[in-house]
Amino acid sequence: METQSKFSYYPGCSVEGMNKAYDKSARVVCDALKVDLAELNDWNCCGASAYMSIRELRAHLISARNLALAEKERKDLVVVCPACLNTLTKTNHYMAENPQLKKTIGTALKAADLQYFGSVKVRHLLEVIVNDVGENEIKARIKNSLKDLKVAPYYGCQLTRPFGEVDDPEFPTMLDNLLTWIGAKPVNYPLKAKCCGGMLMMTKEDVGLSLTKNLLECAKENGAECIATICPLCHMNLECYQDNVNKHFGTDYHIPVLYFTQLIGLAFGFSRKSLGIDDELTPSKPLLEKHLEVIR
Amino acid sequence: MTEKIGVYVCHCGTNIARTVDCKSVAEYASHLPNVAIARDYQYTCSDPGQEMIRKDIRELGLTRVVVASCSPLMHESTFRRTVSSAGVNPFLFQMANIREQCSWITNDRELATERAKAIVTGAVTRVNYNEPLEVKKVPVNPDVLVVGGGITGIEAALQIADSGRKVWLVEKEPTIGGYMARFDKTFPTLDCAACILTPKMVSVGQHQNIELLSYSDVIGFSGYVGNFTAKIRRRPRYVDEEKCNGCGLCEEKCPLKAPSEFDSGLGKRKAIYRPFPQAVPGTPVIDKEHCLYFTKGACRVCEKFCPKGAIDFEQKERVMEIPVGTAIIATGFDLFDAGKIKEYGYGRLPNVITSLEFERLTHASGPTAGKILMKNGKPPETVAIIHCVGSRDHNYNEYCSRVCCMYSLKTAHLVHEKTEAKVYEFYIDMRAFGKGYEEFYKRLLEEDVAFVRGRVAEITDVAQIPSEKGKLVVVAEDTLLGMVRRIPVDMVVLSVGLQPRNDALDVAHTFSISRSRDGFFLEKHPKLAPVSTAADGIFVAGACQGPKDIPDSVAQGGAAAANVLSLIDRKEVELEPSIAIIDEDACSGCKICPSLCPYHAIEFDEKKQVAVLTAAVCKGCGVCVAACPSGAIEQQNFTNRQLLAEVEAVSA
Amino acid sequence: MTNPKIAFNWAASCGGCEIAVLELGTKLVELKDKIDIVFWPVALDFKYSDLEAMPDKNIDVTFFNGAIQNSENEHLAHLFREKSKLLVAFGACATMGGIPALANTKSKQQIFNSSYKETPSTDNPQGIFPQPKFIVPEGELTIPEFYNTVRTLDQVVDVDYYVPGCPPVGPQIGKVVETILSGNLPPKGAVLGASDKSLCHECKLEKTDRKISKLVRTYETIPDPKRCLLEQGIVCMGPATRGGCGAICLDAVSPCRGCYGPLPNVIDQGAKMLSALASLFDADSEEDIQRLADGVVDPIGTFYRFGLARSLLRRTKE
Amino acid sequence: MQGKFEPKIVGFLCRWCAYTGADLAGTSRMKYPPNVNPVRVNCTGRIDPTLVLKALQNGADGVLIGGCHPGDCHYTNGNMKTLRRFKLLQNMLNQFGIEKERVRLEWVSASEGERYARTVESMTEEIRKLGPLNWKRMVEVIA
Repeated sequence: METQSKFSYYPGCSVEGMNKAYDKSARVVCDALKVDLAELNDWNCCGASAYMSIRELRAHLISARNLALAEKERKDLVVVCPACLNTLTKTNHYMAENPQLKKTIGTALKAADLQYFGSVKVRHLLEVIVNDVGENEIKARIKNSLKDLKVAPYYGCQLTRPFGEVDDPEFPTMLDNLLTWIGAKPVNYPLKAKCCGGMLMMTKEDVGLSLTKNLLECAKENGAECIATICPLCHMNLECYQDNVNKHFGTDYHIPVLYFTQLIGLAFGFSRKSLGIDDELTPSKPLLEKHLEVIR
Repeated sequence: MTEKIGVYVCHCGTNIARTVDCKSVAEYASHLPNVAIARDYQYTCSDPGQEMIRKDIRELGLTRVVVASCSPLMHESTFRRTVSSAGVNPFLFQMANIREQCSWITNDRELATERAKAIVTGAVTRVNYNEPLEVKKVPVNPDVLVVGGGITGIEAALQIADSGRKVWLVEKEPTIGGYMARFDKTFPTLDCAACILTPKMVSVGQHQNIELLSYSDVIGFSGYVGNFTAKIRRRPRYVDEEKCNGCGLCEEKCPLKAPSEFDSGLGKRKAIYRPFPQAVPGTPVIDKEHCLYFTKGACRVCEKFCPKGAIDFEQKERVMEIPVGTAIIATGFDLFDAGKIKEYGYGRLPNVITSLEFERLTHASGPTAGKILMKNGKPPETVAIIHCVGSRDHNYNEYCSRVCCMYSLKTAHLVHEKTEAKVYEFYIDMRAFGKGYEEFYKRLLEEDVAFVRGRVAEITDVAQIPSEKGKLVVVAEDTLLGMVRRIPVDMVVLSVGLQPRNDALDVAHTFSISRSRDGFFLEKHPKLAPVSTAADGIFVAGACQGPKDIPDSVAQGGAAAANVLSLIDRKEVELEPSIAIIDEDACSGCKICPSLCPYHAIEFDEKKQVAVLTAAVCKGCGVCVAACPSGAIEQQNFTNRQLLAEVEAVSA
Repeated sequence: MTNPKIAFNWAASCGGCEIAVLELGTKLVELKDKIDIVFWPVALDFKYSDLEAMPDKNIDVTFFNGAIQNSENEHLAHLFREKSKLLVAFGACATMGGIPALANTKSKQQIFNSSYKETPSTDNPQGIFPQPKFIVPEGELTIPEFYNTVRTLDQVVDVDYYVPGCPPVGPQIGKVVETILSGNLPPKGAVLGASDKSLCHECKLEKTDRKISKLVRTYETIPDPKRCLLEQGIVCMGPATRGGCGAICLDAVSPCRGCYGPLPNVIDQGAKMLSALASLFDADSEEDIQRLADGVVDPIGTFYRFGLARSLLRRTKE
Repeated sequence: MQGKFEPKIVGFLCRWCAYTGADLAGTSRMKYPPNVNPVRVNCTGRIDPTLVLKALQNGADGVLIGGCHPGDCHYTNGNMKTLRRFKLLQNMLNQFGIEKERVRLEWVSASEGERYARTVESMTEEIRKLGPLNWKRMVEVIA
């Protein structure tokens, strides 16, 4: 089949380091779905949500450079990290609505022989897979239906906020649908768009932990066997900090946390290794083996 | 030209004089061609002011008059009367607005005076070309159309009918009564809605002067003040209103149950039904969507049992045309769709209900026979009532829905009265503006309802502490304590706001009236003409003009009735004088104008090969005048010469 | 008794109006005994000096065709006004500026540039433009000064009657001449040789559905010879143009260009046609309306093809 | 007016919406440049393009046409006919070299005094920047 859609892929710094698995699985799945993700040539830091609030203009410049690069390639920009999505989209919006800013950034970009007219759309991979690829294409590729795998669909706070363009800001359903397409069972997960603790883990750990705990608890109570994430930071908080949560609250959570791309990959029959599974701190192996057996 | 023009520059106290040098404007005007006298005066609209004009007309033989003062919308008619009482045709008077659009908009005296001079020049130049006009009069058809059978429409219809006039009352639903019929108690007096409403409904049903057309809607409305024609579609009930005696046997025997709209889907009704026992008319209606005969082709049980043979499956939709002289629009409101606010969980969390659903719960003849119960059939131990749902909110409706504060208090009171439950009210501001309202608020404070000042952020069923398990947690910032509170409750009542009906735009088009920015129908003047509209002979009343409680709606119903009656008793109305006139000799028969007239006032006379205009139908928009490439159409009082003269004067 | 003295003159125009006089045909022969022609550039040889030599009001009627685009045109306008009892603006150019007045969409400089520099056929390396005065050994040469703005005859001198048309059609010319010779003259300023109703009045095409859903230019379509061209999306100036020509263009299923000028009650022919045309647009959304409006590719050339000098705005802004 | 150029704007206002809106602006004492000479008509549908051209030719620096919002026309759709004429007129004026800022069509409802005030404000400023139109003088330069 012909390549469906061509995009510039913006991995972002977070998947370069400890979230390699996200990047890995994303590429594998997109390749299978004929979504052409050509890594954006010479991309740089998105400007990062934190920097925005300290040196706004510079943050915009940094992020605008990526947009300019993408525009040069005449493709829309696909990101996997909602924070990048947020920052890049913000710059996009601000430049469109504030001619003065656009001018300033324009002159800055010129210094690097770049220019940005504002034609690039910044999109999250989840939304691309759900809206552009769609149900049929995905179902057509299922090899192992994840039958009965009860998953808590976790969106985090940044995919739909503040713009709410792709899904309902308070109660998104996109990931829920995707999960049903690959045969999993999304459980009722009222906290699906609530805060995971974010950076607080570094600054005010106890608060961060309590927020993460809420998420884990809610998932467990609704019978989830694992949590599906779309955000590297959420992933880290939920996954790596489970032990700290248990220590801190005397709880005993062992809920595997998987990227939605990994779940799709499994359903498509890719090996755990190729999807970067089994590197996680809260092992998903037992659960998955149980399931994949069920399927065999 | 031998015209003698009198110019009067009004100070309007200091309203104009503060920023406009009226003396110099008058002095300037006195040098304009054909101006015989130019004076400035304190209050030209005062009796002595008007007398001054009459005196000048008599003594100086003025032939035309210009008054430079406020907006013509304010005093044009006043001064037209003044001059005509002194024998000058009212249309030889011209008004120059140097207040609303001149003196009030700037503090720059120099500029304002300049502008005033220009505006006056415009009026003076124009008045030279004004032509005397006779205002035509046509009789007013005394029959009245009332659209909407809620409390407002009922009030209006009864008032008019009692005065001996005929009323056509059109209601969309199978019964009149509107929202009020679905309420339990009414604030602040807590008398039961049914007890005060049903008698009125009955008298509507029985009134000899009221022709009640339920289950019908107005699909067309044409003509002009005093002489409208309403086109009304009567949807088939499949029950003959003449024959039916309302015994209710058909309802009893009907095998099929469907969710009851009247009970907001909380209860059930049959496929042939009356929305509620006291419905007016008492004739049931067959719901085609559910009726077994219509869906499966078999059953007709109702037909078998009906002692009067009133069931008629063959009934067809009918369209009737009714001539009326005036119309009152009282189409009411829609409730805000609480499902839009996802974080409140309406539709997802079973015990989050709307205030209207609560009304049905607490209503003696409602689905729970008046018991306030949760979905699991148990009475709640704690209830939260949330104000301003969809109102005063940038994302939904920015306006205040006016009634929610008070009905929320009533809700609180009823919960308090009927259950042991602890009640929390989450409000932004408490608005108790009406008679007896503040007192009612006090009373509730004493009934130890817990008032939390703050807009609710979310309602969740996710517990964070054991005590929240199995509860609905209401999260809100208590702006008085300055802290975020999580209050676990069993039931949440959303006090949803009021908004324009979903068909408001169509109604506006049908009656060619305008809407204000929030989508409610626009009144002629917010203070001085609250129930009139820009369209003569068409009035609005009740919540279709903006959120209103029952007292205000009833008051407006009465006000609209009074307006209509005074129109009827005038017996005849004056026709728009500034209509188009076609000069048949100049018309080349290019057939461009007939297709443009929004009122089909222009027809093409194939024999004479010219366009002909029906004066009474023309409303004077002037579209044809501007379009006529032969310059064969003129608009009275807005002739090309008049407008050109004015434009030349003000642009020079 | 002496025959009335008649003069024709030819200013800024193609001269077609004078040729049109020949359309009188045999009538011309009859006329020749009834009138003395004292000036007629296209047919007979006269010199301006003959004219200047005449006593004032010596000519009974002058049929002046052409607009005023240079000092010579203006000089002659004044000269003929002095020498004639009646001065008739003859044809579209004299009455409304005509085709020459389309020059008012350009400045004198732009026109010179294109005629003496930019046109591919021009070889003018030093970029020399015509000079009103030029010294040669033999002395000073002069040519008329070219004006920046074209004017109608009555914008320069007082005019008694107007005969519209590009050119006025033969039969009408005959009528005009007769009326004037008959001696019982219409009120000053009257338009002669034209109807007081629009072309639609004499056009035979059927008017059925007065709507315009798209506009086409004549070369883009083969119109139905029975139906009103407007309804077929072809801009026809007929509705805003005086009849009298017999709708000859429409007989050839070619749209009216408006050469007979505005109707009696109309100040600005183009504005009226614009208003009528746009009113018929069958569109209510901003975009659709814009699309239709853009269908009139050259508004000035469409609505003022013959009348720009007589229009309210008269010319474009530089 | 210390030599400062004060644009002269002719405002054709429909009686039901724009004119009433303009009155409201005054009644609510909103301040805006007094540069508009209002000419009241029943409906913008009455505005013959001839009037607009006349104003511009005769010395106005700009023309404002104020009507009801689409769908709100007191005469059902007079404003739509205005919009149709306006678009075509704009195209033509553009060809005449008259900047589009000088001739504007604005929807102003009876309740939008603020909108009217702001419209006049911005229009006045834009035209102030463009400078006087002075059409008559421009035309009279013959040679």
